[in-house]
Amino acid sequence: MNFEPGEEQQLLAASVARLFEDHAAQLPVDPAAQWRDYRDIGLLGLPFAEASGGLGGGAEEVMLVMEAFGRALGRAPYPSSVLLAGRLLEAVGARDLLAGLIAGDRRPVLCLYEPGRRYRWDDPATAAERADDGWLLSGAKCAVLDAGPDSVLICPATTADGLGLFAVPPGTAGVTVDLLPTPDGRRAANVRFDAVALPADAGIGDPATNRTLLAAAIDGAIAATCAEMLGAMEKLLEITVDYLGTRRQFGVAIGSFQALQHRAADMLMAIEQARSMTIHAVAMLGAAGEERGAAVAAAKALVNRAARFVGQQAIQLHGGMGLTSEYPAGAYFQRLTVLENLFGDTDHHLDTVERAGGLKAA
Amino acid sequence: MNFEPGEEQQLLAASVARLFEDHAAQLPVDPAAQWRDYRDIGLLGLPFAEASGGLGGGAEEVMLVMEAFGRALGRAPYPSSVLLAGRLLEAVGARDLLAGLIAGDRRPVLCLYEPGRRYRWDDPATAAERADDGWLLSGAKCAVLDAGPDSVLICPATTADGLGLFAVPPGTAGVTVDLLPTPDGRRAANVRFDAVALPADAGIGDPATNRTLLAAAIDGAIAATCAEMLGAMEKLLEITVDYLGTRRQFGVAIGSFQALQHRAADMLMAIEQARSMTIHAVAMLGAAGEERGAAVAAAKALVNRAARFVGQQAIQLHGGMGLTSEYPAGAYFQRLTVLENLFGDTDHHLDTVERAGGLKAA
Amino acid sequence: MDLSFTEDERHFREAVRWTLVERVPRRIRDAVREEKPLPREWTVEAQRILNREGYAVPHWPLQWGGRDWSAVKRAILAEEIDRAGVPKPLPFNVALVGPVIAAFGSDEQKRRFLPPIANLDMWFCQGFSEPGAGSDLASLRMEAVREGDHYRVSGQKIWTTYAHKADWIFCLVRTGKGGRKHEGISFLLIDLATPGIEVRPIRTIDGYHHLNEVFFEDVRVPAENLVGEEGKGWDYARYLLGQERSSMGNVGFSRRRLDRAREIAGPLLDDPAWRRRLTWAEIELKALEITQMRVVANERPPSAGPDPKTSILKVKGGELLQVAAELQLDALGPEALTAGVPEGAGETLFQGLDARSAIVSAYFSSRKFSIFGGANEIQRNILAKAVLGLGKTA
Amino acid sequence: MDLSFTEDERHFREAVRWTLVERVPRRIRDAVREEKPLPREWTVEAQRILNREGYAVPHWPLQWGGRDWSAVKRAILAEEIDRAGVPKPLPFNVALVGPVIAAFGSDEQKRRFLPPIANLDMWFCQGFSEPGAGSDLASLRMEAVREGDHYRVSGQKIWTTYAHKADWIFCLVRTGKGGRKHEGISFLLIDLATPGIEVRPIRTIDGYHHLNEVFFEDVRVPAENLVGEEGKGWDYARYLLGQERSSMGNVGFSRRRLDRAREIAGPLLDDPAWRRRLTWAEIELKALEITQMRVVANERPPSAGPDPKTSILKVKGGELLQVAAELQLDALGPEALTAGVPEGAGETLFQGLDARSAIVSAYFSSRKFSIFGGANEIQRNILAKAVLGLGKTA
Repeated sequence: MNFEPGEEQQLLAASVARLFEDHAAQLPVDPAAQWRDYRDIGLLGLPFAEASGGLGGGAEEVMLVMEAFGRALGRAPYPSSVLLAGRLLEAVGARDLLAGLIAGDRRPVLCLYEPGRRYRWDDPATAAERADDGWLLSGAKCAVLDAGPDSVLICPATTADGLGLFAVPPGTAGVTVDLLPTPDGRRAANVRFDAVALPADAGIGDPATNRTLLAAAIDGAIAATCAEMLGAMEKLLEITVDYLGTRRQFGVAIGSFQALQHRAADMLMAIEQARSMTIHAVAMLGAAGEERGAAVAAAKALVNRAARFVGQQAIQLHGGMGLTSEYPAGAYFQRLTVLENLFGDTDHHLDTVERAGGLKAA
Repeated sequence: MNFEPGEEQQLLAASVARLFEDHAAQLPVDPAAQWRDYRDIGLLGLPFAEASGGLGGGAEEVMLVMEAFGRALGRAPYPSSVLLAGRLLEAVGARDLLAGLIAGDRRPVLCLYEPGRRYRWDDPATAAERADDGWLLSGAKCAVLDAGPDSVLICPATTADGLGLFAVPPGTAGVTVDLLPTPDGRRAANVRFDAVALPADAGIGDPATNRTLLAAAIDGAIAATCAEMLGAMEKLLEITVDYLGTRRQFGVAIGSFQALQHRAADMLMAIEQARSMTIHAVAMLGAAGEERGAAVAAAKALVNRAARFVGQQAIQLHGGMGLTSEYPAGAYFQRLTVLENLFGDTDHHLDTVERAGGLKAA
Repeated sequence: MDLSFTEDERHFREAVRWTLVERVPRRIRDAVREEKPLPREWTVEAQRILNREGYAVPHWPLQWGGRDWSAVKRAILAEEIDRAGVPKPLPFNVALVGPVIAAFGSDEQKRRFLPPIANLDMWFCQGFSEPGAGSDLASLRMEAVREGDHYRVSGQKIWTTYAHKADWIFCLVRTGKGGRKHEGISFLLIDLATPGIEVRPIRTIDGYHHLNEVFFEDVRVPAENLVGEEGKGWDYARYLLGQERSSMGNVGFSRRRLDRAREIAGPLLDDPAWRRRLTWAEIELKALEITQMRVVANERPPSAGPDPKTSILKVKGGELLQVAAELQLDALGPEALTAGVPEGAGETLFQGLDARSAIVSAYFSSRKFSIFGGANEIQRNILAKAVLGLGKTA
Repeated sequence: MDLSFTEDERHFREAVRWTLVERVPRRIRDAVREEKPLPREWTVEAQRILNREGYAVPHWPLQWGGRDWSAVKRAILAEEIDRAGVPKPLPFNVALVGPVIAAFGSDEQKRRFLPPIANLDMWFCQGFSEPGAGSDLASLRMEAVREGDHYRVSGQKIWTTYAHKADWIFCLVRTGKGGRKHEGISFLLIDLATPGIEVRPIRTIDGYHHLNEVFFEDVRVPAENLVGEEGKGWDYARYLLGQERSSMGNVGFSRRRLDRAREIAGPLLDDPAWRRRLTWAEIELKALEITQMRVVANERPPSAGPDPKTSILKVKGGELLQVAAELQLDALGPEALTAGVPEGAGETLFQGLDARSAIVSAYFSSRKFSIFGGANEIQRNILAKAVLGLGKTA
């Protein structure tokens, strides 16, 4: 074991941190230009194998990038398009779509959830039937982060042969994308597919293996989300400690009150434990299905709990200031609230751990 | 609503408080003499109707007595013999046994639990069969608080007609009473009945109604236990606050540290909420079965949680001193731990509340 | 000792419940239940109905609309109002400035202000907090200099709820210098239409506009708007804080939120973990309901200042509202992701705001319950010092 | 960056695990797993076995029995020892006094003390705490007055674990007056067989005898038993606290308790609430295991004093042991009622002590984990100040 990033990893971390901070300071935001920056610095290809046209970065590199992304409250569709949809495309061998993504030309997003089914994704009511020499896709998906008019929608659907995956290009007839604001000021969509006619090659992957590959892609994205939350929590604690040292009441810095000091110490401990579990999730990404799933779910559960605690207490320690939209603490709290929900809330992940029979000891 | 005790109630509370404190100071303890004091002050007849030879005290009076009992860490078998077994005897119309109890001559205790079945009491493996003109009773009971060689054992047992209740006098052949220490330094027993021959009139009550009456008696005893825990918690907080004001570290009373002040405030809040729920349980004792059961279970759950928190934090705030057997805090912690377990732990009672569909709002 | 509600109290509760449903339009109650932002005129409409029924100011002197009801009955009333989704009588009016005027105002002030305050013909907001004087109220700096028949007022208030809807503001201002921080503070009523006042919105993370900063620059306030004596403002503020606590625990509000959590839970009601959290919340709420009754039944003269045990109601009541908001949020599942509050929502009632957005917004907004009105940390200080007697020597 | 254990580390773990089971008698491991009080000779027996295997003092200088193992490996070793139910090498010997003698003792002291300390031929206890100086260690008062070739020592120590089993005690004593509280403190080794020493038991709520008061009245201690320089005792104590933290988190101990909770749970494993608490504990433990590795991997010179982040290990590790004890207690159900510890238990191993009594006893005793060795409140002070930099100006 060795927790220190190597030299190249340090360089990567520093350069993405700089980029994300620059982007965060940009006003007005130019999403297209930012996405080109992502491409130019190599982020779009980072997690993919060299054979897939990527840079062959590992889960550790992704962790470093996502920590920086979380610290800077990044808004680009990087986790949704590259780390989730992209990794899935690579796994199922959808080379053209993947190449388009790495080149910055296509933006795939995965339509995972359906209304009223909470976090269940592996048995979709959305279905695809063979029709003529293509497919007819029907169903409703919800809560698709970063979906937009230009997105390639990757849609899991039940087929006669198993779990199908369908790539639906922007502007396909019969597709309704209902864009809504997320609680942290980004955009997510509910999507309806009304008997959408797709060509035969819209079906990607293999219904016999899609479920397994999709589960792996989701676990990878969950680990990345843990890293993003970690970065956001660490930055939020820094902001809070700074405030405690600056703000004065009853004639002293409020950071001199023991009750507030102990709260900050509890936040620190929660974050350190969250970092450890994130490390564990990342280290286990290569393990076999259920063991990997339990480790990742355990990590998300613990990081979720930490995020709720750290987010709420950061607001509390800021007093009224934490509630205002102008002050940054609130935006971190909102982001953490969204990420806590992403890919399953705390109870959902604990259920997963328990179904797997608990965590395996070393 | 009116939460102030009336004049008579205040007198009762004051006189039992005095008695219990006298008893607590007595060394060596003379249990027989103490029990006579209970009789002489009227405590043995307190909760029973005048028609049953009692004093007609209500649940409020019992609450006042048990608070005082809890404050003084009373050791007499009052809750087990009078408030649980006695109330059951009254309910099933076992007048002779009840008269003996009120007179101080007999000490009944209820054998409620069986090994390996946790808190389930209503479907005992212990069974009684008709034999000649009497009964044969067989089975094992555990965790009978205050059982001793002189106890009349009241034993629920499955019979052909339903739930039977059997009164087993001291010294009956085939009965083994295994006396063990409780975690708070009292005595409890595991009891074995090996084909114990009992006369026909050993069966008390009516198998058709015993279960209902037993449930009511247990609920009454649970409410009394809540009051006992409340008294113990309040006294323990007083002891702790006293210590915080006296003990000095780093040149000041440790009660001046904000983190410790806030802990004490949290203990206070937990206790005040526990008092409110105890009041609720007492007020609902007259309600119908399931509504009463849910209210009482809810009270015990909340009081249990408060007791664990208050007990543990009292020890924490005392530092090493709290861990010693000489200092009183530890004895309160031990007592609260035992009472928390008595009649069901927190999860058990929450299950009961949920099975009843939750708490009914006013 | 009578640990249950009396027959009379139960009847009173039923009558109140019936009246509220009968008299207050459903559209208002539904909007409150769904925690949507209410148009000003609906709030006013509701309070006028309550006032007509004698429900707006029952704790005031009889002469000014009060009712001779016990504290327990007043607590029942407050609980039922909240629970029914009826907007509670504006606290700034009926629980804060009204009682101060009734106790310390001149006869002229009483006649002029009390009836419109009760009827919400005149909407007051509270000008206590200042930048740099939040929980440490006594260090406030807004200045009022006496000049003949008026005061010249300059300074700033912050966190002023509904200043943008209000007609008047009651302020603590500094009229004297030197001495201890608590001295030289006065209690002044200021018409927000007076020149020199600017109200600036503070946008909050729940997406709405409740809070404001209020700036005063050489504002001329008639001296007759001073309540009581100059320099006694701190005492009046203490009196005010000792006022009506019947709904301090927000019992009815939490009940409403938990009921709604049950409604929207669907299959989650069978999820043991979520269900258990709901069960705990319902038990805590039942306990709080009784703690609230115990505190209000223990009536004290208002001059004794607030009963320190009201701090328990404040902390526990706020925590329950927060827990209830979390239960609702978690019930949304992934669909919370599309439940942000759209830009500009709240200006008109239903603009783009679906029920899920209101739930997310309520979760964010509920953090305020442990911050405003004396942060929980301050409440714990009070409990430790005033109830437990700790730390007095340190 | 290598976030997993290396092949080499995994093999090391397996080898250690195998060796422990193979070499340490089962009767000892079973008694530890059931948390029964161990006879002195069993503790000694176990440590001699460990010492033979090179497991007792791997962090010591090579010359005195240390091994050239990485901090990660040492942490693995500590975890496996605890997990296997092998009594850990006596911390007072191997983690506290040993390293201080190795660093600051004379050559003569090293030769005389280090080998028997490693082999537990000489059992040390720690004389730091005094009545009135618990967490506030620097206000200690036990006095050592130099008189020719010896010190005359008078005073009292308290909370002295295993003083009744020990041969020697290492003490902080006051050799100088005036100046700051930290000055004038010296580090002295005292043979408990010296006349004038009395050890009195402190009975604790878990029913056993672990703790003692130790009284010193005009005890003559040879001057050669002074470690290092007179007046530098505070520095040595700081060094000592910065020593081996590989098992600070008690990861293996918690693992053992949680494993046992699972064993005794029976049908409770299907109870969603109890099961969920166990799941949380197992997740927290996994996190702590890695946090522990992160802290130990971040090797610092002992002279830098303790890494303030070890406070996290202390707090979280203690809390987990407490949670695990609660899970076991709650698994007993009503049968906990008959599981008190009989009077006089513990003097001999199995006297009247069944496994359930040991569980109840462990619950009571576990409260110590948040009290001794720097109470959790002190640890949070350290984290706030030394890691977060809060409150330095106050």
